[in-house]
Amino acid sequence: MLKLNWHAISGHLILILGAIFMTAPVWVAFMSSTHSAETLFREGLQAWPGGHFFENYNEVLFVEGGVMKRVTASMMLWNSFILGIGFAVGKVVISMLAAYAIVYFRFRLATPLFWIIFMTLLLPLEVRIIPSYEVVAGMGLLDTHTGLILPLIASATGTFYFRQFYKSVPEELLEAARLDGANAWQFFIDILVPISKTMIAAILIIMFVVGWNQYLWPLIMTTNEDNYTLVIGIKQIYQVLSEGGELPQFQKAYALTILATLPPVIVVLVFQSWFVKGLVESEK
Amino acid sequence: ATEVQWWHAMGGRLGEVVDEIAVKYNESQSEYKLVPTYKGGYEDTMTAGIAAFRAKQQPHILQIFDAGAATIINAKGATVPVADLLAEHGDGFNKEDYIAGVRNFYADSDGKMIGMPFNSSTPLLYYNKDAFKKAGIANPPKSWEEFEEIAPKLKEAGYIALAQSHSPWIFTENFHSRHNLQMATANNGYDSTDVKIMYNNPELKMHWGKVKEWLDKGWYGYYGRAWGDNQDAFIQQKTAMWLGSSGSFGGLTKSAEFEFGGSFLPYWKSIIDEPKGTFIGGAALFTMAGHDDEEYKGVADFMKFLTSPEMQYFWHKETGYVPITNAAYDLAKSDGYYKTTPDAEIGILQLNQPGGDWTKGYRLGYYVQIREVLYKHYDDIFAGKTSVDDAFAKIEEESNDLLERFNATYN
Amino acid sequence: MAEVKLTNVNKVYSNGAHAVRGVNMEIADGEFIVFVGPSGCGKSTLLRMIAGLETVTEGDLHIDENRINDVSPAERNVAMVFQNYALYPHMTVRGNMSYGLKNRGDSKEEIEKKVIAAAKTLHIEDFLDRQPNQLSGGQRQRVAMGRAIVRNPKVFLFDEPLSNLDAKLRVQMRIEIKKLQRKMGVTSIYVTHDQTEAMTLADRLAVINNGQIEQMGKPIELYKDPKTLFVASFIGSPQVNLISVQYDGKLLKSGSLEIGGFDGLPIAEELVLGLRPEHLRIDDQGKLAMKIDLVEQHGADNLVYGTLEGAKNEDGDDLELCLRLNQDQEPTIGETIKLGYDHSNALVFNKETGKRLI
Amino acid sequence: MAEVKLTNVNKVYSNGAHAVRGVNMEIADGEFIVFVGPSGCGKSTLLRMIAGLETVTEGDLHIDENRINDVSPAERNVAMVFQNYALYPHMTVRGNMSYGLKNRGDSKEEIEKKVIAAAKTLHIEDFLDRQPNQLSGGQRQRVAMGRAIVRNPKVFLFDEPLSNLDAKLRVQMRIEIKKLQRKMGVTSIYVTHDQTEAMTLADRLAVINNGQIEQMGKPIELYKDPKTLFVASFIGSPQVNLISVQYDGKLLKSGSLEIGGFDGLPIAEELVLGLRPEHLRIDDQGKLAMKIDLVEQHGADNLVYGTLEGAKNEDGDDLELCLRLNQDQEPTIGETIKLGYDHSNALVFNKETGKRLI
Amino acid sequence: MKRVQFSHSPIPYLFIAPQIIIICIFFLWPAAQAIYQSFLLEDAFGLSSQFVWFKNYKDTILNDAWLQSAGFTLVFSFLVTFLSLALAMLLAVKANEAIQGARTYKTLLMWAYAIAPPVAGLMGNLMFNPLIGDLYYFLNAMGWDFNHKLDSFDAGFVVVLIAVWKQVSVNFIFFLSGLQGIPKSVIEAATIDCKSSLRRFWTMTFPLLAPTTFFLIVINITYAFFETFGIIDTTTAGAPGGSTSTLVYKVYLDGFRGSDLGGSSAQSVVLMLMVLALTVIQFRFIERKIHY
Ligand SMILES: Nc1ncnc2c1ncn2[C@@H]1O[C@H](COP(=O)(O)OP(=O)(O)OP(=O)(O)O)[C@@H](O)[C@H]1O
Ligand SMILES: Nc1ncnc2c1ncn2[C@@H]1O[C@H](COP(=O)(O)OP(=O)(O)OP(=O)(O)O)[C@@H](O)[C@H]1O
Ligand SMILES: O=P(O)(O)OC[C@H](O)CO
Ligand SMILES: [Mg+2]
Ligand SMILES: [Mg+2]
Repeated sequence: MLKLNWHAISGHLILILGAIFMTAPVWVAFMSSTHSAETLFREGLQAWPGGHFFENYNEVLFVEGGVMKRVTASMMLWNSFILGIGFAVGKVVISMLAAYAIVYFRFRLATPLFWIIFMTLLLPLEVRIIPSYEVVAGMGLLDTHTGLILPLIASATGTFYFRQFYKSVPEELLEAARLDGANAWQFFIDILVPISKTMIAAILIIMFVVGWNQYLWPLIMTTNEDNYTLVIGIKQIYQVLSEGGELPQFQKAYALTILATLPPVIVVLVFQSWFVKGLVESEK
Repeated sequence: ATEVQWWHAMGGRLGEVVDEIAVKYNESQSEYKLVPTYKGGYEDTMTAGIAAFRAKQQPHILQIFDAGAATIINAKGATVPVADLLAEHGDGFNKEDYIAGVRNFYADSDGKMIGMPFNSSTPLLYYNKDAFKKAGIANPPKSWEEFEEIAPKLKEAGYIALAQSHSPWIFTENFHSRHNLQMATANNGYDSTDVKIMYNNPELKMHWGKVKEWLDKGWYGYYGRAWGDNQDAFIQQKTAMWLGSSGSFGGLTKSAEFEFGGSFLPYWKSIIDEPKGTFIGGAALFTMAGHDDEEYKGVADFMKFLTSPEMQYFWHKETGYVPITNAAYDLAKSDGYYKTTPDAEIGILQLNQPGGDWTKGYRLGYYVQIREVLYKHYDDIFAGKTSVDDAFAKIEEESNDLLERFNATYN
Repeated sequence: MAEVKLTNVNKVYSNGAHAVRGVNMEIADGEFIVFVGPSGCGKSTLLRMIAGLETVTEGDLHIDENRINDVSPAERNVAMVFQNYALYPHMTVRGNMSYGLKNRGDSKEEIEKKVIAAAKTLHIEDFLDRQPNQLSGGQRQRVAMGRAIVRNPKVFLFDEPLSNLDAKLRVQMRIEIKKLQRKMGVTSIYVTHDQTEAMTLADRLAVINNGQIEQMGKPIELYKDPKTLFVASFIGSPQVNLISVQYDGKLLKSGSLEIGGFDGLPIAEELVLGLRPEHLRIDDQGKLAMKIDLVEQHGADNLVYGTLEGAKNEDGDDLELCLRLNQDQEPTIGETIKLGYDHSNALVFNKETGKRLI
Repeated sequence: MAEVKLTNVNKVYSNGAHAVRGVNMEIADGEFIVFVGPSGCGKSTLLRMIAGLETVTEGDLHIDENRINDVSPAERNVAMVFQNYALYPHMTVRGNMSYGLKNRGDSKEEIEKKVIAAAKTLHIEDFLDRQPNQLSGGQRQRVAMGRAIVRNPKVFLFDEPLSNLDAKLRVQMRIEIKKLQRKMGVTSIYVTHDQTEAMTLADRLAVINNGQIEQMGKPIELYKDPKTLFVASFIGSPQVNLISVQYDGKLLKSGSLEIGGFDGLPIAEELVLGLRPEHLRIDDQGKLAMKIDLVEQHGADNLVYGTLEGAKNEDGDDLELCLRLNQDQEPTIGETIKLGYDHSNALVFNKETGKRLI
Repeated sequence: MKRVQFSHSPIPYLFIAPQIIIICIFFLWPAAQAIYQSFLLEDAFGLSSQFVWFKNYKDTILNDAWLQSAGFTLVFSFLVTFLSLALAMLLAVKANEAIQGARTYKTLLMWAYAIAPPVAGLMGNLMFNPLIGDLYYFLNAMGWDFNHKLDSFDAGFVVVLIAVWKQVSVNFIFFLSGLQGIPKSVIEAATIDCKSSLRRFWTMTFPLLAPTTFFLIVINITYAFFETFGIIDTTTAGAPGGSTSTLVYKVYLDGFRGSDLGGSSAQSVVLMLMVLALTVIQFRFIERKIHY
C-alpha cells in the first residue's frame, strides 16, 4: 500500500515539474508584460503582476507607434486572425474536395495526381520560398490575403487527413446512399460533409493554429505594414530590441508575445478534445 | 497625390524621426505623399528590397547599408543614380554641396554618386563620465595604448572597460581607414570586382590578439552580435566605454541615466602617429529603377527636401547621424548646437580628419556574407576555439571564395 | 412485389477473384430466400449484384420482366439492410428513413405518412427525432429495417443484418423480421452464415459454396435430405457426426468398427457415414460403443460427447461423437455406452465428390 | 490448486458505482465456477478483484489460507484469460507464454520445457514463432490459454474468453476448455453472459444480479429449481414463458384465462407463472390455447411461437408463448392448438419480490 | 480506395482541380524554379545570369560553413528529437497513470502546442537575455560560466532547450493517445505476469509505443530541420560563429541576407534530397517494420 502511494506521489511530482516547465515561461512573460520598461531593465523579469497592465496593453494594442510605426497590435491580431481562418477554411475546403475525388472515384489520372499531391508533403515552403515569392509577385498578389494564403495551402497535409478519414467511413454508407438514389454530389453534401463535421472542426482548429503561427512566409511577402501579423510583429520587436538605441521595451515585447500566444492557445484549450482527436487521427 | 514609397531600416528612436520627416514633408506640399515603411534591420531591408525588385514591386526609395553597396551599385539597371535623378527630375546635382567624407562611399568608380548618403555615421567612443570619475580617470583614451593604461582602473572600479557593437565595421573596416591600411586589392575593390581581401595583415592580427587578451583580462566585454546587446550593457553601466555609431547618439541621450561623453575612435600609436579619418557607415537611399517620371519627380522633390539644411540639421540633432551637406553643417554650427552639445560634432570632425589613400571606403561583393565570415571567426577567437593567425587565414580564404563567386556572377 | 431471376450469373472481381460462378435461380413473388455458406463463398457478392452495387460480369438479372443488369441501384426498386446498419449518423431516424424518398421526389406529406406508418409497424415512433447514436443496437436494427420498408421496394435484401446483435436480441429480431416479411409479402433475400437463422427464416435456403449453389430447397428438406456432404455438415446443430468408412460389399468398415445394413454402395471407395446427434440413442443392442468424455446439460436436453470405439478420425486420433439426449438421461463420464440409430436416418456420402449416396 | 474464499466482498468505484455488494463464496479446490448475469451486474469486477486488478473496497479474499487483498497481482499465483485475449502484440507466441515465467526468474531451459509442454497440449507448437497478428481468432484464444496454463497457477480466471469467436468455434473451444480444466484440475472461475456456456461449463454456477449473488449451485439445479424469477428467466433457452397471474384461492387468473391445480399461493397478489417451452406439449385436453404465428424448424426440433389466448402481457398486447416440439411435429400457422403441461414443472413467482413460491 | 466507387466521369476531376491547380502554381512551378536556379549564377536583382552547372553546389555545399551547419543540424535534430521524446514519454506515461488531476496536467502539458516557434524563441531569448534574463543569471550563479552569445555550446543549449520546450507538447499528445491505444487488458495481463512496474514499462509500454515513437521521430526530425527556423531566427540568429545555424537557416541567410540565390537554391535542393531520403526511410523501413 505504501509502495503504491510512493509511485503515485513521484508521478505527481514529475507531472508538476513538467507542468511548471511548460507553463513558467509563459507565466513570466505574462507577468513581465504588466511592468514598466524601467522595472524590467533594472530588476529583470518579474514573476508577479505589476501595475502597468492596462497601460502596456493599451499602448501595444491601440496606440500607433506602440509597437510598429503605424500598425497596432489590434490590427495585427486581426491580420493574424484572417490568416489563421483563411488558411484553415481554404485548406479544409480544397482538401475535402480533393480527398473525395481520391477516395471515392476511380479515374484515369488518379495515381499520378495522387503522387503530385503527395509530393507536396515532402518539401516545406522554406526551401522554395524565393521562387514562390516571385510567382506570387508576378500574379500581383503581394500584400494581399490571397497571396499570403494560397501558397501555404499548396501543401496537401489536409488532403491526407481527409483521405485518412474518408477511408474509415464505412463503405456501406455510400452503398446505402446509392440505393437511396444519391448522386456523387448529393452524397458528398448530404452525407460525407455532415459526418465529417468533427473532423472538419478538428482540422480547422489545427490549421488555424498553423496559419496563425506562420512566420517566414508572411515576413517575406507582406511589405505593407498594415498587413503585418502578430508573429511578424514579434520579429520586428525583436529586431528593435536587438538594435538597441534606447531603453529596451521588454514589456511591450512580452505583451506582444502574450497577445500572439493567447488566441491559438485559447482555441486549442477550448476545443481540446476535438483538437487532440483531429491531430492524432489525422496524422496517423 | 502620387505616392512615394520609402523602405528603410530605421527602428526605434530613429524610426520615429523618420516618421517625423515624412510628416513634415507631406505637410510641406500636397503633390506627393511619402510613405515610409520600416522593413527591419539593414539586412532585412536589403533583402526585402531585392525581393521586391525581382517581383517588380520595388519601392521608389530603398535604404541600403554600407555592406550592401557593392551589390546594389554593381547591379546596373537596378537603380537610378541620385546624380542623374536630381539632374533630370530635380534642380540639378552638385557633388560639391556634400561634405567631403560622404562623397565617395556610395559613388561608382568614376565618382558619380549612385546613392544618397542619408544616414551617415561613423564609429565613436562613448564613455560613462560617472565611471571615469569613480575610477579617477580624467579623459577618454585617444589611443589603444592609453586604453590599456586606464582599463585596469576601470576594472578596479567595478566596470568592464569596453564593449563594442560591430566588430566588422568598427574593428575591421574602420580599423583600416583609421590606420590608413589597404583592405582589398583593386583599390579596395573600387576598380574591379576581381578583387582579393587583405585582412590577413599583421596590424589587424595584432589588434585582435590584443582584443582577445583584453577579453581574458576582463577589460573587454562581449554581449553578443546584436548591436543592442552591447549598447544595453553600456546603458546598464556594466561597461564604462562603448564603441558605437554616431547615429546612436540620439538614442543614448534618451536612455542613459548617467552622464556620458563621446570621443574619437582610438588608434594604435604603434601603427600610425597621426590617425586618419574614418569612413562613413550607415546607409544611403537608392532610387529604384522601373518607375515613371511623375514618381521620380516626387522622389527628386523629396530628396531635395531631405537634403535641405533645415532637415539635415533636424536629422543630425535628433539622431546623431552627421549632416551630409556643407550647408547643413554650417547651419548647425551657426545655430550654436555644438556649443551646447560638443559631443555631437565629434562624428563629423572625425570624418573630416585628414584622409589617406585608404580612407574613401571600399566596394566589396557579397560583403554581407563576408561580414558573417568575420563574425564567425571573431566569435571563435573570443571563444578561444582558434588562434588569431588561423582565424585570419580562414577569413582570407573564405572571403576570397565569396569575392570570386561575386566576380563570376557579375562577369 | 416481384419475381427475381438470375441466369448464369458470374462475377469476376478486378483482381481476378472469381466470386460467383454461374448461378441460376428463380425466386417467386413473396418468397423468403436465404443464402447461407461459409465466409468468402460469395453470398454478399451475389446479393450486392442484385442490389446493383456490383456489376455483373456475366449473366442476366431480372426483376419481373425487366433485365436490370444496367439499371442504377436507386432505380431497381430494391431496399437493403446492411450488417452494420449503415445508418446516416448525422440524420435523425426520420431523416434516415426519408432520405431515399426525398431523393426520388416524393412530396413532404407523402414522405411523412410513409415514415410514420413504417415507424409504427416497427415500434420506433418514439425515436423518430433521435440520432442513431442515441439508439440501442436493436433499435438501430429496426431503423435500418424502417429505412428499407418505407420505400415499399419490390425486393428486400439483407446482408447479415443481425450479426452485430447479442444472442438474445438476435433471436427476437429474427422472429420479428420473419413476421414482418410474412405480413408485407415482399420478396426477400437474406444472407447469413448462421445456420439457425438460415433454417428458421427461409422459405427456401440456398447453400452456397465457392461461388456456386450447392443445394437449394426448403430448410427441412436440406436437413433431412442433403445432396452433399457439405450441405449435411453445414446444416444442423450440433453438427452431424461423420465417420470415414469403406464398404466391402456388405459392411461399412472403419478400423475395427463394422456396421451393417447398407446396400448398393460402391466397393472399396472412401465413404463417409453421417449420423446426426439427435438420431443416435442409447441402445444396449447398438453396434456403436462410445466412451463418454463430457456431458453438457443445456437444460432441456443434454449433449454427450465421447469417442467412438474402434474408429479413428483422419488424424489418427479417436473419432469424436456427439449424442443428444433429453434432460433426464445423464450418463456418467468415463462410462462406455452402446448406441443405436435408425437406418432410415443415416446418410452416406462419397468422400471424394461429396455426393450423397444414401 | 487452491481453495478460494470471498468474505463479504464489496466494491465501490471511485465514481461511486457500487459494483459488488457483499459477496460471500467458497470455492473448493479444483472446482469450475461460472459467474453469469446481465451486462453490468459486476461479474468482471468480482473476477478482477480476485486477480488483483481492482482493489477490494471491503471484505476479504483468501486463496487457501492466505489473505490476498494486498498481494500484488503477480504474486497471487493466478492466471487470467481476457475477452480480447490481451496477447502482447510485439512478442511471439513463445514470448507471450514465457514472459511471466521470465519475470519470476525461471531458468531458460525450464521455461522452454514448460512452454513446449503447454503448446503441445493446446496444439499450437507450430505457431510458437509467430506474432499474434499472424494468428486466427481461435489460435489466439489458444495462445491466451497457453499463457495462462504455462504458469501453473493456483487459480484460472476467465473473463468471457470466447465471446470474440464465431458460433462454431465457440462451441469447440468451450468443450476444449472444459476438458483441459478437468485434466489439470485447477480451480477456475469463468465469467460469461452466455447461458449455454454457463450451463455447460460450470460445476457450480453463480447467477449475479446487481452486484449480488442471486443463486449459486449446480447448473441443472438452477434450471430445475430456480429460487427467483430472475434466475428462472436467465437460465434456459428458449427462455421460460412467463404469464402474469393472480391467485383467487383456487385458480390462477390472467384476463379470461383460468388455470387450476395450484395450492397455497398468496391471494390477490401479483404472481408470475413460468412454463418452460420444453415442458409444454400439444394436448387436446390442455387448458391453454395458443394461436400459432410462426414455426421455426431447427432441424432436430421445432420452435412454435404464438399468442396465448385470453392472457395479455404488460403492454396490453397478446401474450407471446413459445413451445418446443420435436422435428416431426409441425403445426400449421394460424391454427389454434391446445397445450398441456406437467404441474410438477410449473414455476410460480411473486412478481414484486421475484421469489419463487412453487 | 473504396470497394464501391463512382465510376469515371469528369466529376472527380472537378473535385480535385482546385487542389491540383494550387499545387501546380504555388508548389511545382516554384520548386522547379528552385532547381533551375541552383544551376544559375545570378546577380541579386536578377538582371543577369549564367548557367554554371554544378558550380553552386561545389561552392556552397563543400565548404566548412555548410559542413559545420550540417553537423549542427544533425546534432541539434538528434538532441531535440531525443530529449523532447524522452521528456514527453515520461510525462505522458505519468499523466496516463494519474487518477487525480489528470485533466489539468494534460491541459497544462499540451497547451504549448499552440505557441508559434518564433514566439517561443522570443520568450526564450528574453529569459536568457544577459540584461534581464533570469535563466542567464541562474546558470551563472550555479557556477556555469554561461554566455550563449559567446560560447557555441551555450548557444546550442539555448536553442535546444527552447526547441525541446516547444515540441514536448506535440509529442505528449501523441504519446498519450498512443498509450490510450494500448489495450488496457494487455497492461493488466502484464500486471499479472510482472511485478516490477519499471520492468513492465520497458518490456510492455515502451515497445508497444514503438509505432508512435517512430512516427514521432520522423515528425520531430522534420520539426528540427524546418520549423525551428523561427526559434533560431529569434534567439541566436545562427551565432556565435554560425554554430547554431541549421541548414534551412543557412539557406535563408545566404539567399536572403547574402543575396546569393544560386548558392542558396543549391542548398535548398540538397535539403530537398535529404527530406526525400527521410521520407523514403519512413515509408520503407519504419512503416513496414513496426506495425501491430
Ligand atoms: N471488392 C472485392 N474485390 C476483390 N475481391 C473481392 C471483393 N469483394 C469480395 N471479394 C472476394 O470475393 C469472394 C466472395 O466474397 P463475399 O464478400 O461475397 O463473401 P461472403 O460469402 O459474403 O463472405 P462473408 O460471410 O465473410 O461475408 C471472396 O473470396 C472475397 O475475397
Ligand atoms: N473502472 C470503473 N469505474 C467506475 N465504474 C465501473 C468501472 N468498471 C465498471 N464499473 C461499473 O461497475 C458495474 C459492474 O461492472 P462490470 O464490468 O463488473 O460488469 P460485468 O458484469 O462484467 O458486465 P459485462 O457483462 O458488460 O462485462 C457497472 O455498473 C459498471 O458501470
Ligand atoms: O548603425 P549605423 O547606422 O551607424 O551603421 C553601422 C554600420 O555601418 C552598419 O553596417
Ligand atoms: Mg458477406
Ligand atoms: Mg465484464
